Amino acid sequence: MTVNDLLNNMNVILPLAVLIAWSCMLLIVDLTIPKGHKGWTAVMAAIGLLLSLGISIARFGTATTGFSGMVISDGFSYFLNMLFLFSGLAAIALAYDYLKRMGIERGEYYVLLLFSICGMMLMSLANDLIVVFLALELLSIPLYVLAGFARPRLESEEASLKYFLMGAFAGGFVVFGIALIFGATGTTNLTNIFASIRSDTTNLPLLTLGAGLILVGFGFKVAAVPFHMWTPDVYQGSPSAVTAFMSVGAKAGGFAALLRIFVSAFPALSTDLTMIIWTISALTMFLGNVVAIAQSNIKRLLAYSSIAHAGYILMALVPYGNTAVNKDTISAALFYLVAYALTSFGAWAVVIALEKAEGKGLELNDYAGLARKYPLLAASMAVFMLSFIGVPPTIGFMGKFYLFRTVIEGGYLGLALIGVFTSLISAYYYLRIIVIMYMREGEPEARTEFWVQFTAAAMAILVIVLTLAAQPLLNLASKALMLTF
Amino acid sequence: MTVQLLLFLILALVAIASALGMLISRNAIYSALFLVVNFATVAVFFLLLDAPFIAVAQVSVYTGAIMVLFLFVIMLLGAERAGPIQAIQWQRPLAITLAIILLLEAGYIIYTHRSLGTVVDKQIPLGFGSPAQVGTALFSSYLLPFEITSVLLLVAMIGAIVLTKGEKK
Amino acid sequence: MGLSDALNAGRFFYLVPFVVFFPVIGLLINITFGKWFGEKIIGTVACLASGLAFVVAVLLGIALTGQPQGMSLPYLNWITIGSLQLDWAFRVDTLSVTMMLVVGGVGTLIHIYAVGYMHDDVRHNGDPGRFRRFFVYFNLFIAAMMILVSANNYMMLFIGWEGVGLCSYLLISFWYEKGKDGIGNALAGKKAFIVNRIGDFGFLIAAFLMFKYFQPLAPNGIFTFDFQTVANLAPQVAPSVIVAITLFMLLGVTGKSAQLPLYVWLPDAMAGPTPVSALIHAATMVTAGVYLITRSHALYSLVPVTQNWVAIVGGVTALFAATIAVAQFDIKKVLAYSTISQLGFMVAAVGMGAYVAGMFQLVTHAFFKALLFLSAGSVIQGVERGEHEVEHDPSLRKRMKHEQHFDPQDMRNMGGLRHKMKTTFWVYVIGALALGGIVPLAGFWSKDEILAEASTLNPVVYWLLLIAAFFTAFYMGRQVFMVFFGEARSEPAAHAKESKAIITIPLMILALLSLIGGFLNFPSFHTLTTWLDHTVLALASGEGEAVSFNFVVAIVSTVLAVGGIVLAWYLYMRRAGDMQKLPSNQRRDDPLRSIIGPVFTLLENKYWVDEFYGYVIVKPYQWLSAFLADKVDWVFWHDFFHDKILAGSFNWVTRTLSGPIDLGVIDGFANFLGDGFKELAAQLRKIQSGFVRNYALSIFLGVIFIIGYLIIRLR
Amino acid sequence: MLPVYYYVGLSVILFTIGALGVLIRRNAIVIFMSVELMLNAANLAFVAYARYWQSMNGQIFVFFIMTVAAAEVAIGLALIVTIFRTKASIDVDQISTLKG
Amino acid sequence: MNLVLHPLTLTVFLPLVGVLVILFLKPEWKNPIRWVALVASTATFAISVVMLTYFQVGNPDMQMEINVPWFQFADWTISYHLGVDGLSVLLVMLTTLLTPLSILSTWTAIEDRVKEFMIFFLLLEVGMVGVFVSLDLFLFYIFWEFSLVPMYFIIGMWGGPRRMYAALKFFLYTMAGSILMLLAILWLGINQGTFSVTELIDKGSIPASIQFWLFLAFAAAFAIKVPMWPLHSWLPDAHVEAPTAGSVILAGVLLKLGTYGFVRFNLSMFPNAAIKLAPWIAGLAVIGILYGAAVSYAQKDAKKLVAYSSVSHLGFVMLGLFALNAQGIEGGILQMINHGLSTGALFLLVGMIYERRHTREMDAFGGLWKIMPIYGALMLIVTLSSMGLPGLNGFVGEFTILLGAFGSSYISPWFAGLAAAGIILAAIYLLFMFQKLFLGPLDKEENKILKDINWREILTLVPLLIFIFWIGLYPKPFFTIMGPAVGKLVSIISTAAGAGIP
Repeated sequence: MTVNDLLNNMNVILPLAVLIAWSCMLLIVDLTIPKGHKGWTAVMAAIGLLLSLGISIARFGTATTGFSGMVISDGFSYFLNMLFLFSGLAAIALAYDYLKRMGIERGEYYVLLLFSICGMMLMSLANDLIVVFLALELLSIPLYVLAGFARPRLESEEASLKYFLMGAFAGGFVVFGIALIFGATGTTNLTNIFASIRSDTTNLPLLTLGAGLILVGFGFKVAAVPFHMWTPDVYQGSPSAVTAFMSVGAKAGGFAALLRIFVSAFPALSTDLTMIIWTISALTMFLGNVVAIAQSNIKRLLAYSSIAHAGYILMALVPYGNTAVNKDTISAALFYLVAYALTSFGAWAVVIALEKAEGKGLELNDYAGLARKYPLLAASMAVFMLSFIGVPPTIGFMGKFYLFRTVIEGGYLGLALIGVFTSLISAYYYLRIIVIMYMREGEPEARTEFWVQFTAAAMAILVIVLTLAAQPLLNLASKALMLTF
Repeated sequence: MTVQLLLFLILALVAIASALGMLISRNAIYSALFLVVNFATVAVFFLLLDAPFIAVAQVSVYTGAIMVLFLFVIMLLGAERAGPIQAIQWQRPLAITLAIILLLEAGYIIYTHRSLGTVVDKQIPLGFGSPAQVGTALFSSYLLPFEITSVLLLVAMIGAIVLTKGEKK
Repeated sequence: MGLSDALNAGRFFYLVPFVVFFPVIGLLINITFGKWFGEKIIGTVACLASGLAFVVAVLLGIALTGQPQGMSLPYLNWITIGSLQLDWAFRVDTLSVTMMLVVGGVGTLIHIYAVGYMHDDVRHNGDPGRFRRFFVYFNLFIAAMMILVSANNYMMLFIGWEGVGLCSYLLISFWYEKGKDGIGNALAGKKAFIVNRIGDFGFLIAAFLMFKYFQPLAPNGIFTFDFQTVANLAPQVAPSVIVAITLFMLLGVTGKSAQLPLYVWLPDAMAGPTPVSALIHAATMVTAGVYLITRSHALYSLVPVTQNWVAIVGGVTALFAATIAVAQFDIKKVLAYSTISQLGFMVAAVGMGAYVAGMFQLVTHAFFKALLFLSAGSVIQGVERGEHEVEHDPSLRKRMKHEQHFDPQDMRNMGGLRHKMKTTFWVYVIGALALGGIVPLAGFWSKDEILAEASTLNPVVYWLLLIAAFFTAFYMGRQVFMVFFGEARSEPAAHAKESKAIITIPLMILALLSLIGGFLNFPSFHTLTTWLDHTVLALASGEGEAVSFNFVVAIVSTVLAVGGIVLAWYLYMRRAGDMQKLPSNQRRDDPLRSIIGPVFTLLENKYWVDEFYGYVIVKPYQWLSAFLADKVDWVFWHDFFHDKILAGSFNWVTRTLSGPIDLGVIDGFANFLGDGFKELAAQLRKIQSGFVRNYALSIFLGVIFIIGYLIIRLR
Repeated sequence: MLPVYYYVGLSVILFTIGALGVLIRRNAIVIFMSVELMLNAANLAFVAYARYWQSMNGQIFVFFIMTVAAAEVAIGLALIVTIFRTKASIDVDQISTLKG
Repeated sequence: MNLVLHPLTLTVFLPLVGVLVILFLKPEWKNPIRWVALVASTATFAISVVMLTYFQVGNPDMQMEINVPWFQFADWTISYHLGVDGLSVLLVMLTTLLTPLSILSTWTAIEDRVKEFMIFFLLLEVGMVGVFVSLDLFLFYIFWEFSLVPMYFIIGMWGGPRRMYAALKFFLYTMAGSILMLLAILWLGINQGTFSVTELIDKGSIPASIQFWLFLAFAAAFAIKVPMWPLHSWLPDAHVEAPTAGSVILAGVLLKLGTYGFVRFNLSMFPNAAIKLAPWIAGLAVIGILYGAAVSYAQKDAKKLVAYSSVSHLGFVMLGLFALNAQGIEGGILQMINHGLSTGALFLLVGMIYERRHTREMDAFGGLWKIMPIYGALMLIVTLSSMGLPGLNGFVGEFTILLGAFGSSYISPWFAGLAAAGIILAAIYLLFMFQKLFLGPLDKEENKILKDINWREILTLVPLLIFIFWIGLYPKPFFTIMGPAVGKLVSIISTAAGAGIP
């Protein structure tokens, strides 16, 4: 590999390369920033993200492979890159004040955040199971640390440990699954796997089992039932700013892998796998939404909500083997991810605004009377809740609309019915939050820190505006195609 | 053939026994030591399977570095035995049952699909699995993963520091 | 062009909307400006409104003499939907104008009377402000009644039909805070409205049937409900349909004209001020049913089955009500049952096809029954004035029986009034004789014509009516004797005062009409017959109308009438006098009670029909609606089914699986989706034990299931 | 060479024992070691298949798995040490304050 | 007429201007906020009147259509597609009329969080009008669901003691129905390739067997909204707890969204299924009529009584619509208007007394007419209108409905016959209410000091009364407006019937 080759290959992953370089640099620069001024690290990190985001946007629409087919940068990966980078920005905005308030402000926070984003971006670029695996670890390891960032708070440490142990456990299944796939096809490259299935030299049962185990691993990452159980504990225990990032970034990363692997390598296995995904999706939607009803802690509630939403996105994956609709499968899932990301960040912003030190201010009852005292905050939260339910004119509705369309088009009306039914159940607990904010009296206390408020307001506006002017985002999602063969 | 089989069976027995030993030992140190035995056995398998570099790496990285680290931490914490509280008694029998089910499932699959695994021995290319080949692969087609690994280790380092660095109050 | 030309050319027909407009204008004036008017102006406006309507009616009548076939006058399109076209259209013909004349004429007289009557009444009842409201209602009634009689189609007629019902409701409950328990009047009004609604239900069904079966035959396929079209098309429609239509219409008639089985509202309707009873519940509104059947003669004549039913209903009602009237003590209740009975006569007549006889009775009855009611009003006010005087004279007051509230309408509290209220007495006697059917008063001729028809057409009805006629004479005699003769039976009666001229003059006019009204259709002249022939006989089969005066019938009925009066005299002059001599504990309030005892009680209690309806219809419905509302809708449907089962369909599952658990975490609000799902949620969240090994187990389970599933799939 | 399923069978057995370790042991370190055993089992399968397909890919993969495992161990042990400082225990059953 | 200054666009979105202005007002400036809301909604009414002048009577098709692509959804085009025809224009007018009146009625009744209230109220108007004029299924669905939200807040924030429960129930019930409709809409989009209502109707290419299921899915949404028996359970809760203005709009307009949906979608797009299911729907409608009437009679709370009466009245509407002939459908549509006017007025009236006495238990009243003569008179007129007295609006609607149902070739005349009995029952419960409130002696001390209604309150009622009389005496203009469109609908149905379904 000549230098020229190397440069060309680096060019393929330019946004990622830039971000990795920036992160390493930030690690060093951070040493020079005195304690108490770590805001500058945040700013720097944001600049890095923006830089990478700029490149991604500029590159959107191109499609090439690189590093001997290890990575593939296409519409799909750029779209997800943008989403990850955007999540990173939002996460920084949320963390900026939060870390100070909680007394855990350290420069490494931003560095780790950036590395985790690198992992996510790598995930979206991956075209080889090796890269997938590495990306998974690169994504996860910083998150394990971030989850425990509020140490020595026991909850934070517990969250971290649970996340770590479960992550490692699930990682074991992924690895074994990859082993089986390798055993079945003799390759770990997705393109080659696809080709080998075609050429009939494959041990299909083995491959299917391998795919099943991969599903377990990434099901864990996206928090699908029954691999979801870490989610509420980890979401609750982690610092809220981390949780916000985790609930969007990690999930999106998991879906990036699932979509990439299943759509580009395993369409032939869909007859066997569809039913499994169907069931997981249905269980996830149901369980997530039902158990959320019983929650009184807002973070746990949002955790279950995030589980439920994983179920919705999984719905899009169900008809992935149907060539007539798998284009929509990706677009719908991506669109929903965006919708979910916007809404979720907004909701977490409100949570963060109300959170007090030592984990106070997280009970639902602490939200009573919010509408009277902080009308804008409450209004934003109401918008997010409605978006989570899927009430127009919020982007959550658009996302569901697109999803259900894909599912019905794929011929899974039953699943769509479960989807709408569970979103009805979900209305119950989302509305409860609105009820508490608007219809109960109380004396809530919220921080009026700029970036948190800004995030909440901006997300609320985006949630509505991107519905009414949905065309650009829809276009983007529909152009987020995978380079297929 | 039979020699190979015999060797395999003996090694397999050792591997399984040591794994079970790790599972059953009350004392965490014993567990760690059983695991060392297990890893070493597996390294032998690697050698048998024409993967000398991996076998060496297994012994040095796993058996050597990682397991020592484990033992070190166990000693450091002095937490070789868990307390007597058993909160979820039902978990153990259920887990064992499930594990047996999993094994049965796996056994069934392997048994029914065994023909797919018996390909006639082909001539192994020269130097298969040698450090040279591994090195070449790592720096050509596997360049990116290799580099990512470095980042990963960096992150792990930072992480470990962040997690353990003392708080200045 | 002179007036007579205009009349002959039928130009005056175009005035017909004004029979409606004048009263409407009157009521609008009184609503809008009445606040600033005194009673005199309000009264004048109202009387003028009614009077002008009458003038228009007269003009129309005169015009009809020139063009007796009349005309229909479409005024405004009301509803047009596809094949349905309903117009505000007026009908000028001899029948409608007859009704207009009655309504306008009697109406105006009663208006005038009411100005005097209500002046005292509002003061007696303690709310002078309601004077205006009364006349607004009254004008509204005239308007509605005019709509009813001048309509050219069934649906416009129905507007008037329900409109008069509304006015009836409003006027019955005029003193809505009075009556039994303070709510009696309001309840009476409600009863009237609802019972009428039952009748209206019949009317509506008849209209629907008409539309369904007549519309396809209608010219251009557009059905207008107008009388002429219906009459023309009727022969082409299956007789069974006509039977259904006419029977449902009969249900409407029994409601409005207080026939069996829906007559129950009319006696209660006496709760309204007396002019109301006179105008609405005697002279005009209640005869609407008779008018309706006459209007629909083309239908009824086609189906003898229905005709028979109508006649039987009329005949039985006539007798039934007459018997009840015998045992009533309230001066107005007697007249009310008498009205029902007389309406029975009319219905029987039109049922037999004797439309002219029915209409004749309608007209004369309007005169004398209005007279009777108004006179009764005069009596009541006279007694009230007496009461007032007694109240203000301490010496007299002591002699008042104070055990119970004094009822100025109870005939047992009257007696000897002929000296106190001379004019009233004389006009009352004229009215009573007319009603009793004594030659040569109006009632005699009309009733005789009906009886004569019945004798040839329907013997059963004839006998029913004949016996009813006897009772009629008897109870009128009883009333006159109880009220005007003998000794005053209470202090107020002893101090009763005659009414003012504004009250007595209308009475005298009506008395005059009652005297001479019979000449409208005097045998061998048959003025009314000829007059109505233009409208009615032109289509009717013609049988019966030609029956001439029957001397035998006339003599029999006269003998019975006189007999009734004599019997009344015997009982209430002779026996009553004897009774006064008995010790008070043996004294009966009515001589007849001592003779027929239990039967009298039965009659006094009106055969307990109200109670019967109460137990069979009202109570069950109240129970049903309470049951539906409380048990079915709320407890079962709302709380149980919707809130528990439907929303929480998993309730049962979780309960059976885990037994009921108490969930302390969730507060009590919005428990509806809850219970079920919340319990499920609570169960499921228990899985989330916090033990990381459990979580691993869950993942492991997932793996095993996936592999298991794939094994099955891949086999 | 023996048929590859011999090795895969062994790998599965080891993997299951590893998984079982996670499920039934309460000592966080032992659980973590069990995870390592699972990874090791996967490695065995990889190498066996690499031999079977005569492809270096499998061996390279094992190399990466080992590296990752090392990274994980660094984080994992650091975490365990940290939590031990706070809680003075590494019994995972006692680390269960977050639940529901 | 361009996109923005198009009369329909203006009618739908003008209240948003009010919302924007109110957003910039301080919450303490209660009166200015009220005035802005009132002006905005009145202006909307004015605009809708202007819109009406553009409306060509006699044209059966969509008018003032505006059809601009909004966005592409994969291969679907979602359009900003608005239009009115005879079926919807009157309902738009009803909405724009009732909104300012409701706002006027809250002048003194709502003192808490006036700003939020007015914002939600104006947003509600946007949603409701939007539902009536949108001709794109997607757009329709957006407005449909959106109209839920402000109402949810209005009930939940300004309602009675159990308001949260009622609000939640209202939301969840209506949403439960509409999610099925969403699936049906998606199905249509997938299999018919368009969301344009007009196009779908004109094509008429939905197979009869599928129509059945689509019909049911749409009907689920609409039937809950109407609400048809037995899905009415949310209604009494919502009405009893909602503030007066909320009830007025809820009964006056929101319920009409359901019946309108039946006309616009179920009858027009799935005529075959409509014919097949007509007897079933009519049966439920009749049960609703009788059941609602019976249950009303047993109520002790005046508002609850009126709420249940809606079940009965809407039963008439449904019966009319599923008579599937001109009389029935026109009657049904007119009855929607009538119910909006009469029941809206009834809720206003009950609200007025509630504002004075803070109770609606009918036993707490009696003899009010004596001290509140104007109030009593107005109540009487409205009551009579509600029970269908000829000469007032209710009768015209009910009569034409029953006539249509009786003459319908799709449903048995027995339905109409039984429904006609509902007219008797209506008189019973309405007169009962009137009697309990106004008649009888004025024997409660706390009632003796009540003041008659003031000019503002009269002003809120007068427009309704004008229409009550107008429709009662001269309904022709209303029928003329809807006539051609209904004619077209009827011909669609009869074509479907003629095409022969088994």
